Amino acid sequence: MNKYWKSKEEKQTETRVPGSQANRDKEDSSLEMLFSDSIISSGATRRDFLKLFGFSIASAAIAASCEQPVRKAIPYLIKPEEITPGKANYYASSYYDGNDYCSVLVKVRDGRPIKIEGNKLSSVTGGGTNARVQASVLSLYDESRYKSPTINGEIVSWEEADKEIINRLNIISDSGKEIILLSNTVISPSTKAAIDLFLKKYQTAKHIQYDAISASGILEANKATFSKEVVPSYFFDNAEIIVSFGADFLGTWLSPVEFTKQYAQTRSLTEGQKRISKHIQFETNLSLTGSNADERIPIKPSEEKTILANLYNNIAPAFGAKTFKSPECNYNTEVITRELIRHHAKALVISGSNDVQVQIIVNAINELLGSYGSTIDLDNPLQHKKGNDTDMHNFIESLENGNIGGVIFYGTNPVYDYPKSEIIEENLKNCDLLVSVSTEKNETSEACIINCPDSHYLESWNDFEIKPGKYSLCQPAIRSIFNTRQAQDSLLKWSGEKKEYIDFIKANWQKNIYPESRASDFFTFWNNSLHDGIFELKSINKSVVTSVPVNILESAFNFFEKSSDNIEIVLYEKMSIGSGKNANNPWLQEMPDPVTTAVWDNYICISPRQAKEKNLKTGDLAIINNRITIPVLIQPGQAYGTIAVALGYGRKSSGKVAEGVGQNIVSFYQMRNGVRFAYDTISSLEKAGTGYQIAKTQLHHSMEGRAIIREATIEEYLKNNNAGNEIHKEIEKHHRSLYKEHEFSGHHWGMTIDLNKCTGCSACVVACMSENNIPVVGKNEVLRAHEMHWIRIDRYYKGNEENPQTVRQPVMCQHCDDAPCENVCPVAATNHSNEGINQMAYNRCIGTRYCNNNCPYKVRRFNWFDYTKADAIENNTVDPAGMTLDLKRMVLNPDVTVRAKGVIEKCSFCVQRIQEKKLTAKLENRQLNDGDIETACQQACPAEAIVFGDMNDPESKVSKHLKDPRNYHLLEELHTLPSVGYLTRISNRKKET
Amino acid sequence: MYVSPVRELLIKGDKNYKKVTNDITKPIVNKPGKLWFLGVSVTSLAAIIGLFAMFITVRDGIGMWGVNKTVGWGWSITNLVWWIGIGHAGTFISAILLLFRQKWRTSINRSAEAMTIFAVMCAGIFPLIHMGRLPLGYFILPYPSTRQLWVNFNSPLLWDVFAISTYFLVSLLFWYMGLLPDIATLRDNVKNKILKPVYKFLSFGWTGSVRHWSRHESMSLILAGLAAPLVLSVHSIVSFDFATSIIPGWHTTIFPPYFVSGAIFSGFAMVLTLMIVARKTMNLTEYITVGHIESMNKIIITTGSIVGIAYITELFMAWYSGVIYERFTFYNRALGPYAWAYWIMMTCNVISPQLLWIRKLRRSILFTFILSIFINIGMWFERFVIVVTSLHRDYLPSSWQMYKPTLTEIAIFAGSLGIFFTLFLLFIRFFPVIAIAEVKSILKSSGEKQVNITQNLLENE
Amino acid sequence: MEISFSFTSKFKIPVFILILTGMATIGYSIFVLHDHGERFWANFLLNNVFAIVISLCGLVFIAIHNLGNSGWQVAIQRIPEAVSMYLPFGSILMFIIVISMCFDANHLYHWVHPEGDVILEMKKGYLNVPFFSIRTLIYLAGWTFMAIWLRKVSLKNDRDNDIKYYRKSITISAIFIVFFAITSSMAAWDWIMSLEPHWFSTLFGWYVFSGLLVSGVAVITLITVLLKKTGYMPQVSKEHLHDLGKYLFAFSILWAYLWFSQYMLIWYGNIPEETVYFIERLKGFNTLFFINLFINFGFPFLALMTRNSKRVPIILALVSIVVLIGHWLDFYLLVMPGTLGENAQIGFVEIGMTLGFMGFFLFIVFTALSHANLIPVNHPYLKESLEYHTQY
Amino acid sequence: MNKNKYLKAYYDDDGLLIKGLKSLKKEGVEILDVLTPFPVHDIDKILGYRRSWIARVGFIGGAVGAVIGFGFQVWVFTVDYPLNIGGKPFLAVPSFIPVTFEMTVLCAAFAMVFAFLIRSKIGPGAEPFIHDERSTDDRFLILVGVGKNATEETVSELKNKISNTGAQGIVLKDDVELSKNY
Repeated sequence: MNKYWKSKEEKQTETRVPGSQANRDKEDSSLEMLFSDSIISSGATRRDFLKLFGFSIASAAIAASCEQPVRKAIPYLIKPEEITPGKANYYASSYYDGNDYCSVLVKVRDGRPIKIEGNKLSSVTGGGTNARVQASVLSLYDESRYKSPTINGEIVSWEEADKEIINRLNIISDSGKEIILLSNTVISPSTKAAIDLFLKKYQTAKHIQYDAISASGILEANKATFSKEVVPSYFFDNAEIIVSFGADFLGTWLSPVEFTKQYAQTRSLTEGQKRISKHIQFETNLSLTGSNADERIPIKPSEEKTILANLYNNIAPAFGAKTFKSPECNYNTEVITRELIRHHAKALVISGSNDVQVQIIVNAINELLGSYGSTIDLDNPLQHKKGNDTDMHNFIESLENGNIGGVIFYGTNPVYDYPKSEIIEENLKNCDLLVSVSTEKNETSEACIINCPDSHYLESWNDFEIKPGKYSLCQPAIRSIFNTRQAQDSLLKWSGEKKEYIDFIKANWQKNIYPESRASDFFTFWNNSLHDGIFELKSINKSVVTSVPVNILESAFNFFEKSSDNIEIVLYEKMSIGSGKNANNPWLQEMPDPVTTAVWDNYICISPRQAKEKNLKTGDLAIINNRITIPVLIQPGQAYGTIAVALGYGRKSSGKVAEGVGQNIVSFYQMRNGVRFAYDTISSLEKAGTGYQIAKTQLHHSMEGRAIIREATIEEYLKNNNAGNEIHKEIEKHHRSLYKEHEFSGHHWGMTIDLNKCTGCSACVVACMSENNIPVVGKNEVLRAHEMHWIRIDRYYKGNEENPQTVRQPVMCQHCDDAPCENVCPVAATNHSNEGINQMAYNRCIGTRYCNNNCPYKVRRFNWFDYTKADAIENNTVDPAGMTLDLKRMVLNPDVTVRAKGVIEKCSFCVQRIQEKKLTAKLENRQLNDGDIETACQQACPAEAIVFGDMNDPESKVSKHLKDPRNYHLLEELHTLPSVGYLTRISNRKKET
Repeated sequence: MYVSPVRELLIKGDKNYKKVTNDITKPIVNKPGKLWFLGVSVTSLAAIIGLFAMFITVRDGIGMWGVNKTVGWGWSITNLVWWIGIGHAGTFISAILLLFRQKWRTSINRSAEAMTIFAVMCAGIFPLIHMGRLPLGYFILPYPSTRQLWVNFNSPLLWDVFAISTYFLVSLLFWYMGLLPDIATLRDNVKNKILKPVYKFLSFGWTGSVRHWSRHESMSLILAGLAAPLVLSVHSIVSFDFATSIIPGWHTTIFPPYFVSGAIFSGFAMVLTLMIVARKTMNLTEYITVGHIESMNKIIITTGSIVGIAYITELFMAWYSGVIYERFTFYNRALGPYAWAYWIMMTCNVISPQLLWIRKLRRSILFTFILSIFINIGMWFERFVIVVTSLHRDYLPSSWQMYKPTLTEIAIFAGSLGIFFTLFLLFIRFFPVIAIAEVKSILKSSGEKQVNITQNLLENE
Repeated sequence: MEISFSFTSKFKIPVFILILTGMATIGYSIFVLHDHGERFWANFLLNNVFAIVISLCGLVFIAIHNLGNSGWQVAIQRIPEAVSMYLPFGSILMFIIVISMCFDANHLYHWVHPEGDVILEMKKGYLNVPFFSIRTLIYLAGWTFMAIWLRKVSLKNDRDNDIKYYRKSITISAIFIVFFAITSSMAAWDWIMSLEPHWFSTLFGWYVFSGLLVSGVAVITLITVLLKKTGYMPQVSKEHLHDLGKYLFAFSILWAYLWFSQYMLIWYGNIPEETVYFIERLKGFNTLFFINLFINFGFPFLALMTRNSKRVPIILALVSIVVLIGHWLDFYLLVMPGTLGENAQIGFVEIGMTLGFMGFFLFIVFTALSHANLIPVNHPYLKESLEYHTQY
Repeated sequence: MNKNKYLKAYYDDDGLLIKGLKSLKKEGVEILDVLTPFPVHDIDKILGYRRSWIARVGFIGGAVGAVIGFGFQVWVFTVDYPLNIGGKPFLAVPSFIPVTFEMTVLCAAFAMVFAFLIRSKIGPGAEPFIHDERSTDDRFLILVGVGKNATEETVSELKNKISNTGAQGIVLKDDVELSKNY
């Protein structure tokens, strides 16, 4: 029964010698004691949990036992080679949820996946992650997941479910009605093969790919212009000028982890670069990308095409191309034109629009500039986002026409996230077979007759090909916690295939992929690929494309929306919640939006001017089109004449966390010929109430003229490499102390954060929550400024509030060597380690909060309530997100103490990681190398903005960064001697006058 | 000793020693009135509500309060400092005025000391319950623990532990030692069968022997000498809680003397509030005369002006320092979201006491009573302003927050008032409000009818 | 009860010797030393402000006792009155500094030239020569006026026995104390703290004030003992000395308390903009720094702890002298690091000029003493004072 | 009359008491004790009591407190468990002053109070010998020793002397209980 999933599938090493009968009984009874109802009902503590692991009992047993009593538990006599209790194993895997792809390492501790890290071997994501990927491990332990197959809500066995499904499939197939397999874009070759088997088996079956966030416009445009229906790869790192029209490529657009990595390279100045890219963003709502742009122009979404058309017309003559008639636009594109032409092949113009005509113009511009083959690659396209809106539209039509006999929803949730959800829901009732194959509970699965719950990706085998030749594998890190089966196995079963999916993948790889490798034998090839998590072939050379056919281009110019005074609504994705698929993840809900800093909500973003005109203020409620009432948040930078509302909220059936949070806004998608446009004109926006509270973690948005985030333009920087940071030298000169500084003879840990690389994506915030067992406190507590994050992204606005400049700064404990907090703790619970770490002894803390008051950075966090159920007093837990359920507690990192009520906590520089690596180095009898230790935030950062290391080692990267003229310390004039340095932000804008 | 006829008499009316005893012990010997029972029921109800709110706080966590990530201390520490401040009048009167030979202190010192002790008790509640983990509060004591860890002697909060407990104990000693002769008087005057043995026990066997008196006097004097710097030290150390930090608005060197002055200011205001009521209800107007009230008002105006000058000094220095954070903090105090608190503080503490320059108002009991309540409020707001406005907007604007108290906090504050007044009501019921022996000792020199006798006696020598 | 002090040659000769020493040193420091008069100006400022402070304490002494309805001090009241008579002369000397500042003839205050210094530019609204001069004028004129007024009322009472003079002197005292409360701190900021114009401390004014109390009481005590020993003050008993001794003891503790408060808070915060003050003093002046602490706190604390030492004139006088030297050193530490900095030293010039100022000061005080009855005969509390004895 | 006896002389005014006491003392009468409802100054001088040494006890107490207070902190922070706290030196003297001061005052105060109670043989539950209930109210008592061998004559002579000083009443008492107290 016990299964150990390792990178190598060496089942023969899983030697288990059962103990004697007597022993077994003893063990059993101990276990039973641990898991007896009385203990569970009294809330097994983490200590009990660890005690359990003292028996070296496999996690799967425990996982299962949360739901049912253990029947057999067999102690190790000879433990499996790779498993050392108390030591984590890392398994390479891949994350793909139909929207985001990321190659990852899964940290498994005592049988439980507890943390996701980026896989540095991947050429696509390169070790970066984003918040959603970081948070995905928590979804594994989501108690609202389906726990077994059901028919009409009744629990059945897999055999029964399969029998029923196959039976009905055959009937429908025989009747000639269509069977639709509605999935997200499938990027797994083996899954595709499995689907093919399925389609082959059932003649009327059709596979439709549906992406909740669609890139249909790009697909169609590329098909029209270059006859390639693909989403190209982009190379921001090659771009010297980036002009983006509403594409939030650092946050949510296509492949943000990859793009952030590339983008950060163009912003790096630490390796002696003399140039950074120029980034111009036209957009409606202030996005993460827009807030990082050198120049940002707020526009109405309907203006986008006009501006692009003008831009094309300006550029075209320079390349001898034909111009077309277009309306005038309010924005003068000449400067951009000049810049684009100057950088030509090093330029990149992108648009997030789903309008094929817009994308055609974009393609034409890029083609003229010569970006194809340089910053855009059509030959190694991104494989996800292949869902074509028209297909989906046709599917709905067929559904309405009653042509469809059965639908299998594989990971899709159109009842929630498709604009015409009520039509779908209504017509689904006419189908004979409705199967949901979904990892999480959702609105569509609730509408289905049969539920065949999919395993979580951490419980599944899979393979992916995100770009041609860029393969990666997904392997289970834990046995299925519930009675779930991964979708591919289901498909294979229904197709009549006997093989298990893992064998199916292997066979597929052996046949199709192995031949391309140079490995000596398949076994080695497979093992290596599994170990690395990836197998990558060299990319096909990027080719230059032929020019866009004139007639196609002309047709793109044939329709322009008339500008009107009507307010336009934009539907945007939040960094955290996205399309809403992961909305039930408390970590994501609690992650402050990097732009608004709000949590646990969506709202109308409205420009200050517009709000004034409409007599609205933050916290008012407004009704849109007399249909939907949403709270208002005044958002500087929101284009005047527009409002923006985030998708992904208002979930109806998703589990406790997301239900009732925010409003579902998908009905505001504009449908044009079946294509979803994420904006529309609204007919009315009226105030409908007041007094709503939006929980924001930051209330004040101005730096008040303080040198908190230091900035300069690239011009200034090139003239003077401490531009914007002149004060640093001055302050250092005056650094004097009344007492001698303590010396750190061994290590002296330090960190630097490159503000030029940091985009504010908040992957670090979630990574830190995951690594350090940070409690989720819920909206009410955040409203009371009780949030617990150890690292936060400070965001300030400067300048014109209609279009402010945005600057960001991650702030965590600065580990000051002259720490004001340490001085004042009456019980010495916080003091300085001999390696320069400001450490907290939670056990010692009595919770006076004096340290927090005296911390000028306000990075200390107090456990206001018993958020973790670690308190000695019972029945006082405040846990709105169910984080103290036994199941969710599985995600806790056993290396980090769970803090009790009344205790101060804060960033520890991931001291557990430092200790671990020090120990490893010691065991390996070597010096600790620079870069061995990575803090959780650093590991998660796709931009590599965070560097951690030993300041006593002059060769370490952190030492070098600290010597960089751009380096400064936050509030350094206070002589707190922080161990965290910040590198000034250098923007590529013109110097302000 | 010769007393110039220019001086105002301290005890009015036709008095002799017996009458003094009777006047002062009357409330103890007689049955308490309805008013007293009404008072005790109201205050003890408040105390019970407060205790319940404290229980809730300890059980559920500090989250029951409005404090947050930015403003870590709210009403709790405001109340602590306020109560400690009030607790300064008693010892100031007994110790420093004793050293300065201000005879008028004899009529008010006993109750002021009692008030001190009760106020310090109330104050002591707050540092305890503001701890996140009260059950582990004993960590704050330097006892040899199994982890061999001591406390942090660098922490002002630890100094507080020593300062407040020392102050409480020494004040208690001082008060009780002074009370001994009066308890003996009660022992010999009370007829009640239950109370008499209690007083007998409490009187420590005091008989009034001259040897005892002699030692008692020199001990009291040195205790006063010790208590005087102790008074200064306690509020100085409380001020260190703030002044040692690096938060603008907290970190300023003037805090120690300014806090001491403010403490005496608020303490006298509370003494006045209590005494003006007590002298009327307990028929002690001849002992606590308008002259006494005027003397206290003079202390009020002195300390109030010192406090006012300190406010202005801070304000000016914030500007003069040229430090943007300092400047902002004071700008924010005066014009920010908590400006109302600042201006309440300014009005009550700086502006209103200036009216006392007018002799007529200084000697008006009604005005003094109203003013004393104003000052109590003003001094509470002073601490609120210091604690909250400094914290809520400090260095990084990203962390700026507002603070609003919750019902729990309000209940705890009300509870502390309840506890205080309950104890005080019990005190006036069971112990003499005025130091009997001390009043007797000045009766001849400063009493209305005895002046001539004293002169004769001395002149005959 | 008429006792009058005659400023005879017994007193005059030493006083003139002191004055001559001072003149000689001033001549030396101006004409022989080639330091653009820096040392002269620094010492001039130091000694004159110190003398003003002592003189001011005489006024404060009277005012506080008047307001406190105190009686015991009446027997010695003429001494603080005489001490306060230095104020007009000290004011004139102070204005020599102010006038020379107007002509940029001394370099005591760096803020006179704020150009290029961001922080000084920020403070320009306050720290500028005209405003500084006006403020100095207000302080000095106010103090001088009230000192003369108070003394006049007191002397009038000698001739005319009427309680109204006592009442009037209380009114003057009240006005003075209010004026003083504000101006004393400001004067300390202006004259001393602004020598290091970047540095600031809210406590500074009160710290200087506590030094004023100690050194003023020391001077009053010394003159009392001197006059008693020379037979001019038979009315002064041990009880009076005891009280003066208690003042000296208590004010020394008060000074130490304020010193500690200021030092500890800055030490604790360790913010460079504040610590720079003490770092400078611990760097070049570290011996003096600790001597200062001992001589002004440790010594008087230990010496005056017992009852007896406060009642023996010789011990009291000795302690007073030591404390006076101590507070001169304290002033030296306040003034010198900001003016002469590393060039500061206690040498011929310092001692000579100090002696000179001492002579000048004593000359004025003795002259003032000789112009009035040593006993304010009609003071309503005189009898209390004469019959004064304490139980403790 | 072999037992020790004493006389209780009553006065109702402290002026008379002092006058009487002075003349009795002048005449060499043995004065055992004086009871007064409030401290009457100069009695101790008239009776020739030395100044109390309680101040010295206080000083010693305070000195011990100071040494323990300061020494303990130094020992903890430099010898027993040095911790780097906020970069402050281990021997952070300014930080140690407040606790030292408080310890000084605390020890001095307690030392004095205990010394006072012990020396005066009073304390919680001490059994007082009450000569007259009004001696804590408005009566002043002089206890005059009569001596073992006093005859009735000497007693009445003594009584005369006392009543000449203005005493309001004189009572002769055996000193059985009194001897317990002195």
